[in-house]
Amino acid sequence: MNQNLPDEHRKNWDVLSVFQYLYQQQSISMLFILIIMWVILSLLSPYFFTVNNLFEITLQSAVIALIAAGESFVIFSGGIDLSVGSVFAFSAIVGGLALQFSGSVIVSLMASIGAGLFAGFCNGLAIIKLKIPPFVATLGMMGIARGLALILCNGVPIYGLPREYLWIGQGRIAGIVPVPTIIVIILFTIMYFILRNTRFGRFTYSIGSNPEATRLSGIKVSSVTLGIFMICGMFAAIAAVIESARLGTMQPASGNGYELLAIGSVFIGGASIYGGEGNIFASLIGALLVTTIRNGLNILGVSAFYQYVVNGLIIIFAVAADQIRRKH
Amino acid sequence: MNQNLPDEHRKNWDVLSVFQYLYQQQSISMLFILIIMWVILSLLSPYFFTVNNLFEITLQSAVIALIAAGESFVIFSGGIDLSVGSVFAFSAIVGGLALQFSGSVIVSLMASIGAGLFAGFCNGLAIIKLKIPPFVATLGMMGIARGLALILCNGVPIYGLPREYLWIGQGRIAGIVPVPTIIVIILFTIMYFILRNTRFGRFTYSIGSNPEATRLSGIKVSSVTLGIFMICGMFAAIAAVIESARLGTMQPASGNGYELLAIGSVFIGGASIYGGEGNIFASLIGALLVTTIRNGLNILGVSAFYQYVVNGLIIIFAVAADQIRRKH
Amino acid sequence: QDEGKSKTIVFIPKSTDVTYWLFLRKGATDKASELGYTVDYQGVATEADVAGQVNLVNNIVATKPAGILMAATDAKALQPAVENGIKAGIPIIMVDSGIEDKTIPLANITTDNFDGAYQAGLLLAEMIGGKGKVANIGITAGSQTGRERSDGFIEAMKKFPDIQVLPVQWTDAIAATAMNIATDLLNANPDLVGFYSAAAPMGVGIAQALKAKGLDQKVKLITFDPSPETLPLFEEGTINAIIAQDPYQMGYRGVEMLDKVIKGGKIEEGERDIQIPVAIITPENYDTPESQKLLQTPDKF
Amino acid sequence: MPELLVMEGINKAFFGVKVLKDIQFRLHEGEVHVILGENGAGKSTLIKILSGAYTLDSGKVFLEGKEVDMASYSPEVASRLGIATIYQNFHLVPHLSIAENISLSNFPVKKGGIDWKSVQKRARDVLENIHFSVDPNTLVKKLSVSQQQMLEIAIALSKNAKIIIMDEPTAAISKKEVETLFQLIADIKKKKVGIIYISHKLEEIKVIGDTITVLRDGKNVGTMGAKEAELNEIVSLMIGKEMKTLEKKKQHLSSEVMIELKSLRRKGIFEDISFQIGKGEIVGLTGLIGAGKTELARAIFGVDRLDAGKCFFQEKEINIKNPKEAVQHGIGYLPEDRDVSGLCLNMPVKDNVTLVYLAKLKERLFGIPAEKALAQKYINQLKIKTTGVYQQVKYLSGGNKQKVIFAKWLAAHCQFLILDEPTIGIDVGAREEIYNLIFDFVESGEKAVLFLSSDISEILSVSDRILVMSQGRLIAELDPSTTTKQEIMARCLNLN
Ligand SMILES: Nc1ncnc2c1ncn2[C@@H]1O[C@H](COP(=O)(O)OP(=O)(O)OP(=O)(O)O)[C@@H](O)[C@H]1O
Ligand SMILES: Nc1ncnc2c1ncn2[C@@H]1O[C@H](COP(=O)(O)OP(=O)(O)OP(=O)(O)O)[C@@H](O)[C@H]1O
Ligand SMILES: [Mg+2]
Ligand SMILES: [Mg+2]
Repeated sequence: MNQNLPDEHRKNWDVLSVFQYLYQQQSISMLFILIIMWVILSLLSPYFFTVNNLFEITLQSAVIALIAAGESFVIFSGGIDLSVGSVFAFSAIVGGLALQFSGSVIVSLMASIGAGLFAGFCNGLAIIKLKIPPFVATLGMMGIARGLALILCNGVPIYGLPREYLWIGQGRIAGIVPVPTIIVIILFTIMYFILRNTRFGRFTYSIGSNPEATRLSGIKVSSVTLGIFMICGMFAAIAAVIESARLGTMQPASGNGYELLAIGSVFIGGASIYGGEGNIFASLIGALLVTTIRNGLNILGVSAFYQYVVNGLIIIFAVAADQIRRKH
Repeated sequence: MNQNLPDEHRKNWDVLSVFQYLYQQQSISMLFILIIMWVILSLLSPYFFTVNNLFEITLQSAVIALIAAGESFVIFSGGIDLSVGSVFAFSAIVGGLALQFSGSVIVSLMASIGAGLFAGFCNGLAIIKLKIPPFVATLGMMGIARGLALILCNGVPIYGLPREYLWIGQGRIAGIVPVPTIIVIILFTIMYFILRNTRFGRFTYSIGSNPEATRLSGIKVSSVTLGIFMICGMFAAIAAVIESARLGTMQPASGNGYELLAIGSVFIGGASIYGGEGNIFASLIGALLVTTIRNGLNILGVSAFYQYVVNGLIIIFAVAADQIRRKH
Repeated sequence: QDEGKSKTIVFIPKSTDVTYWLFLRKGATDKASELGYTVDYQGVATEADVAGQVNLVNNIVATKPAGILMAATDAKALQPAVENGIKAGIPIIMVDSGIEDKTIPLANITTDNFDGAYQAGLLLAEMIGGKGKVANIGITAGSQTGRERSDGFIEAMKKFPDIQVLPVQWTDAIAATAMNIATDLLNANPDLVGFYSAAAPMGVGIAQALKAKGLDQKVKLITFDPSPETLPLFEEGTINAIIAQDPYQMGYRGVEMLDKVIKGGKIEEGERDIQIPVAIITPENYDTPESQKLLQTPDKF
Repeated sequence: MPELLVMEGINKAFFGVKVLKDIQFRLHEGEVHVILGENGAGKSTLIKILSGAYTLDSGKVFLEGKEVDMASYSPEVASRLGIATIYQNFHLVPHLSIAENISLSNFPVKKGGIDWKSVQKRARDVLENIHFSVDPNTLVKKLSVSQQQMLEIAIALSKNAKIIIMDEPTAAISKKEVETLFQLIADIKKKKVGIIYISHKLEEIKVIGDTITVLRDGKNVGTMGAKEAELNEIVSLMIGKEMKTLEKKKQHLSSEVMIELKSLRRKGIFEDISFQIGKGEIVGLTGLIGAGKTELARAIFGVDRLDAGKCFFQEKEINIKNPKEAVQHGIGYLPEDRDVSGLCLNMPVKDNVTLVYLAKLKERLFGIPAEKALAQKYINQLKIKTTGVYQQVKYLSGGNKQKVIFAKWLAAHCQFLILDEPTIGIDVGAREEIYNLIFDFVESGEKAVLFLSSDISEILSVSDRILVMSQGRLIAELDPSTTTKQEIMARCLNLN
């Protein structure tokens, strides 16, 4: 339970307490479930547990994981952001156009991230200034950002990305570890640190847990909220860069439905819809879980229609298994 | 404030208090916004404000409105149901198969509604027995029901519905009022009554407001929750019947994305994500609003990409306008 | 040595939400069972999910199937994935829609969406006498098929200065959405004389809208793709023409060629790129055996 | 003494209803200025304006002679100006630890992030300061109401404020903690800190108050020195009329047993609890913070599981597994944490009052008029200050919220009521009325009450029999006619 908190047991590092501590950590428990799933899949198919395929899973989950990282901030603070899928497409296209105009990868990256931050800023503004519930504000932005993405590129995908751009999505460090995987690890570590060890991070949880008490404690809830939504938009943009680089194209129709996958990952990771709790690594594991299920079902050759069913069942039972642990 | 409530001022029916009462009612305030939108659209296009087109709006909104009716119960009780779009397709297909096997419209309708109830029952069971958050449980069901719909009909739409079935979607009472419109009016009135005047309705709100206090007041929260999700599934099924009858075919891919439209309608109608409040007629008006925007933009000939943007902006500003009223 | 080898051919459609692909799958399974293979059907939910399809192809390649038959959601984005598959020694044949570099896959058995849409445009123009207002109902904004099928239509219409094409409306291939949009367009444009639908579900939706308004015999409707539920609408005259590709044939021949490669043979240069032309089904040729072959739903998919 | 604070002509209305009317208020250095008034008089509203929680409609505020710009005023500004507040309904963050709550408004940072060592150290110091022994890493949501009250006090005292506002700081804590608090107040007065103190416990005022201001219906009806003021006078100022003192009605104690508990046990919480309550009897149960009173009540009512023990209700053995069964048997439980487990805050007063009644109702449908009349009856009887049956409970004052829960259980027609701190935050006048309602409830000799309270004088005046709990065990049974406050206190502390 108590996952978002600094280590309580730092003093007595005996084996039992370490184990107990791990057991209590949301992220570890979902990791268990993930590992169990991996073991089962390895038994079922010889193609599953290969270095290549495991890296493939981290690669395939990178995009959803990054969106889920931003979404985690929003959800931990008690909100929700439905616009990430559209903001994803919007920032991809903005980056693509910037690339075409400037020819510079750096400019393109900055344009993408700027677009993501801007969309997040608008979400935040609608929420704090117009006092619209996050669900509605981001539902509106979902339409707006999608429309802008399509308008900007006239519905036509952008092609012809330079080699350096492609490297972000297709490169491998030491010839084996995919660059997106590295990006995910670095960004999640930083975000974990921010959530745990900075005021901004603690306020994120605090707003989720009790916004009124937070306000009465003299904290500017509205600025923090603005920051949270901007982070969320930024991560959608980073994810968009990675996907564009993987595909070699920026697609205005992309990202459709990613909001559900990302939000799902965060909740599968065990965050509460009421906010105030959650571990960002658990969201990462949620994303890995979702991807593993997909990957595993593909590899087992489960046919498309049945995949929907099995996918749904596994999500339900994975989370149910986690609930059993929580009861203790 | 206080929108889900019957008249406070029944005794003094003077004009001012009636006006004040109306002003306080969530549903009335959104109705204002809806009417303003109609006036603007009538000024912009001669084709908008015709009897035909207004009935067309009620007809087009019927499906989303009915799903929103069921979703309202879930949201008022503090939950969310993402599976309605898939359950929609699932119950359409089940009904279609029943029709093919039995040749009886009645059997088909019962099969559809049974399928919806069953899906809702499974959702409820996962939530109360496995203790999974509604978001995750219904996310799982979203996949399961979609898969079952596809499996059952092997991905092939069902067609060749008898005339009586088609009447449900295409018939007109007195040659002018569409049957689905009548169904919407009747069912919303019944549901309004249930929410206001039955124990089940009251407990729906109180669970949404404070499940712990409700439990400590001697109410079986789990049975009520089960009932709520079954109602939600049932409405998805009713909506599916109407859409099938309108189109003359049952499509396994239908209903995709309806969950967002329906949930959006409920929130646009002013329900709170924390549950406990909301007026089911406000959800109806939310659905009408969403449909009106679409219809209006189509009639004005706004091109597709811009429709996304304008649609998003109108949703945000409609809800912002409503927030201003609430402040008083 | 053949013992350990997979006898599975994987067929990857553009999406699993459209009936069209089931015709293709049927062609593939029919030939496959003749030859002793099984066909796995795996796809993403919507055509817009390009990244999902890339992931899917990578996952399938990892399982080393006997061969892959696939339709690319995006000609450029899928290219690296297909290339990897070929490099890994998996025979891949593109059906329906190929990738940019046609030399990478072993063969391409495709149809030209743009051309089909172009033909549809010409026919619709002829039906309405070369003048009037027509509506263009598309699949998904930003998807490749969606673009090609809409652009081809618009291109054809450019030849007719007296025809006004309303801005394209996207439906995500949902019949109900198409029905609502068609009704709205008819209300706002009483002078509308023709509809072009870029896929079967929209054809059904538009047809219902026309019937509800009693315009089914007046306003012309041409739809892409046959689907079982469109046939009654065609027979009663609500749908005036169907643009039919030959998905069954694509699947059938795809497996045939894969088998040849698997068994160590080679595909002749002349067979590498097969363009299957679209057939235009009108009341005149509806009853011909050729048309019926394209239209009829196989008894069992 | 120099003036610290002057508030002039303060007005505030909610939804058009005037709650504060032209209030004048002054506070001097080293002064404890007590604000008194009935439930809903506007006390909390006044101090919330000062703390920045609410914005005022009109009026001026001067701090140390300088006018404060109220247009840009906020909780943040207030804390910068040196105003710390103990809120009546707390402002704690449930999912954060005690330590983090203590440091929330000014986390110590060092290079690279929050300095957790100083967070821990500060927490230990602050808790130490008020003799509150609890692990600073505990999550606040796990604390009982009284523990939360202690934490709220600890946080306010830790801020080195110039003005400390205390809105009913002693409502939920027992005598031992109250004494600690008073000691601390005496200490900080010496540092020229001004204290605004709101309470319904009049006996406290004589002990620590310097000045008294009485509010009635949002108006300041008098400010006077605390030492010279007469209690009776104050009370009549508060309620606008003379107050009758409590007369305990003669009860019909019957020989029948209402409920009998045998060796109840919940591991680690309470042990070997056995007692019985006769029909017509009011049994008081008292003890210090964490003695286990609440836990016992919850277990009897079926909220928490019992590990062992038997329960006989009206002579029949019953095995209650959940609150629904308890309610069906005719048992009611008024919980101590009203916002968390007592009220549906965003529902109307009416719906809250009739909730249990409806739960017991056999018919599926109900008529709104009957329901409304029922709610109205209890609103009148308990003098709940509300704009109508349809007002949402979240807009009521603290004491009135408490009355709503009370009404809910009265309306439910239970045979046996467990009341857990039922008079928290209730004004003197209303408190007497509630005692009378309790007496009326048992008067027929058919019903019974288990009355949990940490307020010893209340326990003494209400109960027919007093049970004392300490560390999860029943350690004494006393007769109120022969015992004294001192004796009860000594028993609570387990001194014998
Ligand atoms: N946020 C609010 N919205 C509407 N009305 C409110 C609000 N806060 C307080 N009120 C109303 O203002 C009046 C004064 O409330 P306040 O909380 O100041 O009373 P109080 O003197 O502190 O009472 P108590 O002793 O019960 O705590 C009450 O009638 C209450 O219903
Ligand atoms: N023996 C114990 N061991 C661990 N925790 C305990 C023990 N006794 C009580 N607690 C905890 O202390 C808190 C207070 O217990 P409870 O609420 O029953 O006390 P109480 O007598 O009602 O006192 P108050 O309500 O004044 O705090 C609870 O959160 C409970 O979990
Ligand atoms: Mg108060
Ligand atoms: Mg207690």
